[in-house]
Amino acid sequence: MLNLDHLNGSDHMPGSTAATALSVRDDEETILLRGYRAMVIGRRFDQQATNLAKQGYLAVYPSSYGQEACQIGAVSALRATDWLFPTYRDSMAIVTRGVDPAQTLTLLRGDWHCGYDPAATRTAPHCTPLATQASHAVGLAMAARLAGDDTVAVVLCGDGSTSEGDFHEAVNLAAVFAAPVVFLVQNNGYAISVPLAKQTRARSLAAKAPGYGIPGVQIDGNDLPEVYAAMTAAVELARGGGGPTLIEAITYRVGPHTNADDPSRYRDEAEALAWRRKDPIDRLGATLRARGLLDDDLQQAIDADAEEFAARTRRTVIEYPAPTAAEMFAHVYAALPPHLAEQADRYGREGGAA
Amino acid sequence: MLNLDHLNGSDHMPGSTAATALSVRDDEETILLRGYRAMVIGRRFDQQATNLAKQGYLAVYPSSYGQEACQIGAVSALRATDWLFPTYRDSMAIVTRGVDPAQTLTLLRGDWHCGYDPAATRTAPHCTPLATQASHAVGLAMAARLAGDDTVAVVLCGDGSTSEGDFHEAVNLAAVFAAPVVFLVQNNGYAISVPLAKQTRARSLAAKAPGYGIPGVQIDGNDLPEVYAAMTAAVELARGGGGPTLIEAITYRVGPHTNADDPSRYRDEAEALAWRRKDPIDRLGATLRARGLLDDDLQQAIDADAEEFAARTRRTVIEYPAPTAAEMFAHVYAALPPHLAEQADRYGREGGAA
Amino acid sequence: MTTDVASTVDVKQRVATVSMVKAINTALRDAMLADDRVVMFGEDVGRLGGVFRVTEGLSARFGDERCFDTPIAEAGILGAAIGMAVYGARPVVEMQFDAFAYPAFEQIISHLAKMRNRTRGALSTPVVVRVPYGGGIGAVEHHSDSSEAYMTHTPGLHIVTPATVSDAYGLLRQAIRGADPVLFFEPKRLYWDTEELALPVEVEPIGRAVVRRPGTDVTLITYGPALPLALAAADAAAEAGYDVAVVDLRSLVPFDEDTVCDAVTKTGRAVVVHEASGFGGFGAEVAARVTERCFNYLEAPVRRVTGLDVPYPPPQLERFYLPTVGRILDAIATTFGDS
Amino acid sequence: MTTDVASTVDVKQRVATVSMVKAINTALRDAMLADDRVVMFGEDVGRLGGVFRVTEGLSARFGDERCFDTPIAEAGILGAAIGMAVYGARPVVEMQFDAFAYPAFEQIISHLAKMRNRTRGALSTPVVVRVPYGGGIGAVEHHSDSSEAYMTHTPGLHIVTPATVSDAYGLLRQAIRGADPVLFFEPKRLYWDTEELALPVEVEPIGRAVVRRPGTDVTLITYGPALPLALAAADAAAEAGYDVAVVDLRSLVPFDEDTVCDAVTKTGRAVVVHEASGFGGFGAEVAARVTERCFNYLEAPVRRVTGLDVPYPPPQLERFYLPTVGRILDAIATTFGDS
Ligand SMILES: Cc1ncc(C[n+]2csc(CCOP(=O)(O)OP(=O)(O)O)c2C)c(N)n1
Ligand SMILES: Cc1ncc(C[n+]2csc(CCOP(=O)(O)OP(=O)(O)O)c2C)c(N)n1
Ligand SMILES: [Mg+2]
Ligand SMILES: [Mg+2]
Repeated sequence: MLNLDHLNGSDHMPGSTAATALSVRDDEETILLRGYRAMVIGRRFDQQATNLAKQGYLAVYPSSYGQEACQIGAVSALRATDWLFPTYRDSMAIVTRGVDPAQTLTLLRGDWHCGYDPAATRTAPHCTPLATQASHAVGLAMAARLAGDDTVAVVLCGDGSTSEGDFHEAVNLAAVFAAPVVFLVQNNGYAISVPLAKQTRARSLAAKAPGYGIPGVQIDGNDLPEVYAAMTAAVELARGGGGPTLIEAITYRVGPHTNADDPSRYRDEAEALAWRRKDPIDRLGATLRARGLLDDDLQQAIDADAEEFAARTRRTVIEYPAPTAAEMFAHVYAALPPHLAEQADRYGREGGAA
Repeated sequence: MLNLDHLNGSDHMPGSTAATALSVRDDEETILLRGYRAMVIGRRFDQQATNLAKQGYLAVYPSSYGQEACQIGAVSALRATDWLFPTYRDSMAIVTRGVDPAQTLTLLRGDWHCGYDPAATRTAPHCTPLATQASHAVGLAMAARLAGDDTVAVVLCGDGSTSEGDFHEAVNLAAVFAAPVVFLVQNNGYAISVPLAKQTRARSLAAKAPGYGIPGVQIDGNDLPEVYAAMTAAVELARGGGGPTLIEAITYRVGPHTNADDPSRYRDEAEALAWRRKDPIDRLGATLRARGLLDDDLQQAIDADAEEFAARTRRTVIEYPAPTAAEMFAHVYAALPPHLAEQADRYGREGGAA
Repeated sequence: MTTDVASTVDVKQRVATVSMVKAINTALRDAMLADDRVVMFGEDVGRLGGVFRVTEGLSARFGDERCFDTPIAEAGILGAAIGMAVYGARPVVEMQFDAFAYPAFEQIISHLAKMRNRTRGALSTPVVVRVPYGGGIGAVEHHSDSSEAYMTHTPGLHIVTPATVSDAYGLLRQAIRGADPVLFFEPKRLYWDTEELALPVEVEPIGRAVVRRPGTDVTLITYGPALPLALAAADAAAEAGYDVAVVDLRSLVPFDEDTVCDAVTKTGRAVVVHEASGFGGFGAEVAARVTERCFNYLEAPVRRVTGLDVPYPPPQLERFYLPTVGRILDAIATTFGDS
Repeated sequence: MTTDVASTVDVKQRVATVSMVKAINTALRDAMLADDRVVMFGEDVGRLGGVFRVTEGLSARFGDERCFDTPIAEAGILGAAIGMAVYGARPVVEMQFDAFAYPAFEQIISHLAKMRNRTRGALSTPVVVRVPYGGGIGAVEHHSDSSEAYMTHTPGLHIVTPATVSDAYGLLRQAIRGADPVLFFEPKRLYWDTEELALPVEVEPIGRAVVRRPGTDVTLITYGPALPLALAAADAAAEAGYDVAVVDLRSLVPFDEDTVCDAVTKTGRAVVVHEASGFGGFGAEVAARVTERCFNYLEAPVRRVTGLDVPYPPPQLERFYLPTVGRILDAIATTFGDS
């Protein structure tokens, strides 16, 4: 067995808070309640980020409003030692893992590319080149297995990303090596302006799974319990050596692609309205109330926590220290090559950002 | 409709000979007999090419010995106006289309990259970067449809090539645009030294088709009538606007990957011997004899034609004129940029090859 | 080929304020009007009109057959364009951002650039690949790369990049008409710059560099997004008493050695300015080539003012990475030994 | 990290005739012995031992977990190596031929090169990508590309290429031990060259160029497959009365400016020799950089002798494409104005 001075070990997620962290060891009620709470907080965070973008505090923000059940359901099934490979769309999932909200938004603030420590948080940087992080997850999971760790890697990607060659190669590699990876495709109906029907002619994206010889499931991505159950099953299958699973979660991008996008150019608002009626938070809220697990007092308490989290997000994003020119040179290489050392001397001195 | 000054038009295949050409309008017996004849001639050609490689007249030769039913079955289903997108493995299919044998082997002779005229023969150059020709076929087929032509494009590739991102992207594009394309995967069990089991975990390669929402079939690639029937159905489906089909033809690479390869390093010769018993030529020969369509006289006549074709191949390959240094510059651009014109002057003058 | 009637079609158009985005959009429209073999496709280029609105209105005007959205598959898009071109079409494809053309690298290098050569001219691939490139627009990582130097090294490709609104129109029309594949690098940061002009405009042919400003003391050799910067530096230098010439390459391949060397032999001093990292950048080829040709006229080595040799930084640090008027002035001074 | 015990492990080995293939194979073996985090994978590298037999015997010795075959998916292979490195492994991957690394371009440029920078050093990707490259072996198209210049432009990568058997061993050991990603370009045409040596050998560190032959009249700056040619040209030039120095770069990034410029300032004349096409090739960076640093010492412009600016030709024409002793001698003469 390999002796990797790898990054995992403890089952404790730094920065993880009871507010958001779920553990597979919890009973069902706790899971539903925590999940509900995390979705409410997550949405509030997402709305705050959208506001910050509109107000110019963020360079851009791709909202996952409406995809809360996917975002929270995905990370809720993970141990602290498991790795998450998110996209630009998945900030809500990242904070739900316990990553500091301002650090989560650093990239989108036009600040350093990745603001959090991926090693400490077992959360890869937001990936923008579509589907390219999928093979990273496969390799990481294989290395973890070689090291004798029971780490599972979860890839988040969108429906459009499944058309990329990188997606195909990564899923096939994971299948052939039975790597402990779960691919969660958040099928939110659109790739920027392009609807799913122009992305694939397949009945479903889950239908790709048999072509790789792995299990594939299509689930209701707006139903937290269903996402959580499917993710937990897939994660534990992978952990047990059963190889990868492809999960297609049907959801909807209620908002624009990013704050810069105008969906009215390519889709009918009625469609979005219809989906608002399938809102994942309202749905779980109703279930919880029906089961007597949620009442107004608890809802108020949760809302208060959400407000506090959103306020912290706003405050810390705005106060976040600006990067300095010196940082451009600090991490290009372990040691600067001569031609770069010269430049660091000349241009690495100038102060930080305006 | 687009007015493309496209390359098709006549239904006559230049250089095509009764020896090899089949037409979809022929009756079944004619088809079987012509197919048998083409397989015998094709194998003899292939053996000649292998000899030429061993004797140093070819730089390298990837034999398709044992894959005759795929090679002949594939092109037999095509009209002269249809396009073929072959790989380095498919020289037998190329000559069966009527392309001159010496021109077919130019690349492998270490002579010019493509020795035949792809426009006149509707046969793309042998493609070596795996699966990269697949998207060319999709685009060509889309352009033909735009031009109002009923051209179909057929992609030949191997089992290993299906792991490439390029394969995935091309099949998905063809599906989404219902492009008139047929993907024939010759699953010959190996990618150089790597067996299919290490290439995919899927039950079959045809199982990938539903993931693209297109028909997929797995066929016996050593049974000419079956290959011909499947190809004809898929080609006519595509021609009729029914979109692409993925065909997996199970066959076996009886010989080495190329004359430079030594299969004993990675597979058991018993395996190859077992497959020789499923020889596509012997099988169809037996059928034809059983049906009284083939007797010793006819066999001798066919063998004589095969000998003659092999002799012509040998003679013309050896006599083939050497390329000249000037050709290096002649077709890089439609017009030479200044820096290259200078070089053409200085280095394009030197004579041909040794 | 259908004759190019666009120039007559739109000749009645009046002078107007035109942005580079609009100029490119108009060039595409006119090209599609002029030649029905021209087909446009890529990610979000259809109904949305592209993330930069460069293809706005084209699918509405010409239909989904001639301007359409594709699945997200850059290698596949490039490969399909190659196949279409082989059949006689004139595909124009958009790579949504510089760094998102990288998945198509193999198709560009091994096929797009080589098909004519491989087939002794029997097949050609007159594909135009539009690549919005460069930084200065406050975008997150992978959205600001200057990727031209990855392409200039490969024989068989034309590498074109406009720096003015009229060139954006004129060079693109020429690129689409041309017989060879063109990587058409569009400087994002200049997308919203405007010119007063009447379209269509005729411009110097691809392969011809243009002296944007004559000068006798030192020659700035530049292209694409760096031209306005070079002109600003030339103005600033004038105040310091230097008469600075500015040459806009317009196409990196073909490279107009004659125009560049004429300018440099006159001034005896030269500075190459581009946004991409300097190490292994196109400025190296310019410096090496000019030095080979003009060595005896050179009073000082050709200097390079470029992006720093680090990954493109986040928006808040862009201004430290990018060439500045100050760095160009320093380089000019250096060629006079003043520093 | 497990300490590197290889040098002791094999110290008893005797001097033997070793080919470059064998040296690389031994370096891989010793690296895997020295550090159990080293993992090898790629196409046909397992049971077959690679199409050039470079990985022969490794899977048998270290097991399928540490040396294994992958599906044919270059981008996926590269991406998996990145993920493994992030977790602490030391992946060494093989791209079967130069041109077949192109599908992995995006992973190399956008991730392998940038992961450390992107994460402020929290993650690093010490991956070694072995790329058999260059021509002269009579291979069909796409099997003879010199692709180094596509990589030298990207900050974050080390670009290393051995020209001798000892360097093949020594530089590869260093590359695998190093903290940064390395593209290790192996000159195919030198694979079967031999040296008398005892492995393991210690060689100068990556980043250090080596003067393979001292000389006072002109400096040939070269690397990888072109070194033997440059040395042959130096011998031939000696007969013509020129005393020619030959510098072997060994690594293009980091680039050893000091060693190169020391040599050039002594000779006042320089010729860069490489197999890749000249236009936009690495020779341009060398010429530009050397000229910037050594201008006042230069008697003549730095010349370049390279592959022609055409797609790599078929085997029968290779010798017209590749640099020759004759072309190097002409260039040397040119630097003396003798032509
Ligand atoms: C390789 C690559 N190509 C293109 C893009 C530009 N792009 C950014 S997001 C996007 C759409 C992605 O759609 P999907 O995968 O469904 O994810 P979603 O945004 O819907 O969450 C595109 C085309 C990119 N980021 N990377
Ligand atoms: C992009 C690319 N990667 C790697 C190679 C090297 N290579 C040549 S043939 C081959 C195996 C292909 O196997 P398969 O697709 O099954 O076709 P077959 O040779 O069995 O007919 C490989 C890996 C290549 N030609 N192109
Ligand atoms: Mg989507
Ligand atoms: Mg095969």
